[in-house]
Amino acid sequence: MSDLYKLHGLNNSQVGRYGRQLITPGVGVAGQEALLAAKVLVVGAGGLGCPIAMYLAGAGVGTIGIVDYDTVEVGNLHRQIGHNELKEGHAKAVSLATACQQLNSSISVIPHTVTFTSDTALDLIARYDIVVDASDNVATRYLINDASVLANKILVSGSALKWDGQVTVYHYNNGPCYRCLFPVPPPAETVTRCSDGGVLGPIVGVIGSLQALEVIKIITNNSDGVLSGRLMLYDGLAGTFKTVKIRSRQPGCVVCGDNPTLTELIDYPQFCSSPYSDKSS
Amino acid sequence: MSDLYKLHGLNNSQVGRYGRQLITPGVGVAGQEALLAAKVLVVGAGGLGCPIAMYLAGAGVGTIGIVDYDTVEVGNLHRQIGHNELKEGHAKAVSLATACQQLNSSISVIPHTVTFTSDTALDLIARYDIVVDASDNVATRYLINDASVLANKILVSGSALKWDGQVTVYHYNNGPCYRCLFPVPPPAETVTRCSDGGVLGPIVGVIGSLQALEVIKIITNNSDGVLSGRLMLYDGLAGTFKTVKIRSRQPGCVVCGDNPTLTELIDYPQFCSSPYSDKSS
Amino acid sequence: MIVNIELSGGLEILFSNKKNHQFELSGDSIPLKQLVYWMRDNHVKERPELFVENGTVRPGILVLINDTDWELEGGIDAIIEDGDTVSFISTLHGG
Amino acid sequence: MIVNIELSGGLEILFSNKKNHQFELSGDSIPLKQLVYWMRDNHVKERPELFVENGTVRPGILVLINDTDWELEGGIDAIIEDGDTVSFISTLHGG
Ligand SMILES: [Zn+2]
Ligand SMILES: [Zn+2]
Repeated sequence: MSDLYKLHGLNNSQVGRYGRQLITPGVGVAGQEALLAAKVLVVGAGGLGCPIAMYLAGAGVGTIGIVDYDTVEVGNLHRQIGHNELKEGHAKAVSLATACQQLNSSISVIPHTVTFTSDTALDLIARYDIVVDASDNVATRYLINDASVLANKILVSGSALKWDGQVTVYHYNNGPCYRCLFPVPPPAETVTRCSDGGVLGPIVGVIGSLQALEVIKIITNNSDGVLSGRLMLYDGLAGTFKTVKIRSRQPGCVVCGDNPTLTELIDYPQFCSSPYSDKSS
Repeated sequence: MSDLYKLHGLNNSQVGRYGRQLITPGVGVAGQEALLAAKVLVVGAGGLGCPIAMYLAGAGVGTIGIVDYDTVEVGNLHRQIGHNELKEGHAKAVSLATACQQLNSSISVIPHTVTFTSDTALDLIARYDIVVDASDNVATRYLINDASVLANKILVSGSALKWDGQVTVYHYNNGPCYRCLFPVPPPAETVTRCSDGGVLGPIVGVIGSLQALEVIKIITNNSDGVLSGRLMLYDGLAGTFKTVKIRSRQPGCVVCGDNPTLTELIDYPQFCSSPYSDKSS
Repeated sequence: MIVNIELSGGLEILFSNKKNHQFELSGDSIPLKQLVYWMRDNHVKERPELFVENGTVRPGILVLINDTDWELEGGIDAIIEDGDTVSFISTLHGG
Repeated sequence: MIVNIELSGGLEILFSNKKNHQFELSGDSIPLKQLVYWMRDNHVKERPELFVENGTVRPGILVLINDTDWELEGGIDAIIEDGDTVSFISTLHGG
């Protein structure tokens, strides 16, 4: 096989490592080169972030940033398979970055152990091409959306609770952003956190893997099938998926519209009446 | 929270570890106790087997067997996130079992580094309640099916190739077995192996996670939503899922029918005209 | 007329914890706004403000008419006809 | 009559690498067997034995009529009508 690719920019060890992925139709050498050149920021090293970061590392995304300020607890391990008991008390961003580097030492994985807030978000996002929302609370979701739109980055969003999950891609090819769909945050008392409602490991496994695939489709330019303007809904208990058509970019959107009024980040915990955390207070 | 569960059979460390899963509706203490008592055999420690075994270990399935005779190669790591570079050349069953034990040292994980053949299958399967097909070739799929039916075990089946995946549950609640659907193996020349057609990491991530969830639903007795008599089809490139209704158990099936003629295991590589392996020869 | 209602993302808890409902209503069509009020008044046992707020479905709920975003169908002013399916999906924030 | 055809699991390669087809046929209905032969003769460019074998769809292909297993609809003797969707799904074995 190596001879076949000699004319391209991949070396033999890359051909060996990515061979089964290279030969997949729609990837090829050009797709692999694009993956190696790509920079992806994963916000959250929890249930969604673990499979996202690990599958992107395996696929050879050249630069992966992982933001999380939290530390590993045993109560995370039923769903956060990028960590383990030996990492209890360690920074999640570092623990997951280490797992990614052990899977693939030939790429660059950067842990960011800062809190992701209005003060830090834009600087972090500016260094990457694509942002993946693997966060666990409403305030961070609005922050990630606004920062991604202001920095003009594509946002791959996933969320999960109990037996259910949702996936879509925002701010891609004239598709909507999170605020186009949800201009106003939900009343704080209607938001169920994983700490209250529970969540199952395989649910975040499915949703995180789906998010990783959307990132790969975007980078390899398989744009027709990207979940932009579509929302995928998974009901794990019933064993059903549904993909529904959602609105396109809204001209009146305060952040991605024709005349945006939101031109810098705001105070998201205040806007959402809830903190940057899903912990019970 | 611990006080709430004091009357039940879970100790404090179990409540701490599984808390977020316990509180998920449909799981509860009874579901967690059932998981801890369950014995699941995962056949294959590859792309599907990695997320399956790790999510089942996280969930607290009390005894997990992992069968694989193969060793870890760097070319596996783009999709087999339970292994890593440090495990190159190690037995896959042992490598994955170690990852599972580091995630959850309180359960029992047993690597079986034997080849899974007509000689070994029944003895192995007899020790478990549920079998998960995470194999990568036709001959092994027929073998797993027949052995599961002969030993009267539920079989959770998943498969993947390129951008596509399929999931269903066989031999459950009068549902069909693999042979009810496919009495005769496909002509060998029509079978595309991952070594020829490629496969993407997130595809096996999605399918393996879906399989792990089916196992959890079966053990926790959430039987209505189990994918029995239904086949889930995933097209990752298009970003679509479809769940279709398939036939129930066929009275004329040679292995699970009313008058079975297949009452012991046969020579599956001969039956399928292809080996117990997906390697190019 | 018959209207099929789907609830997900936790909203089913407000509706006897059932995800799928089939409601029989008089007439051949009904404005969505009226259907939402009728559902709140007749089927939400507790805390109706978690479903309706300021005369429309509360923020954080995505509404679909026959699997298409209601925004493409007129929003709260859409007209629902016999056999239509209306889905109310609470957006999830966990991970 | 119009018949919608879906191909997946790799079978699309036999049909100009396209997963979705819409075929216009004369008449109001067609036996599935005749449709399968017509597809093989008119649309499979190479290696027709990978689609049809021994007078029926070859082993390893699951056939659905309007998303239901053809076994529940009469198998190869089913009658396909205007607007029906027939899916041919090659079972996958990888992992
Ligand atoms: Zn917007
Ligand atoms: Zn059978």
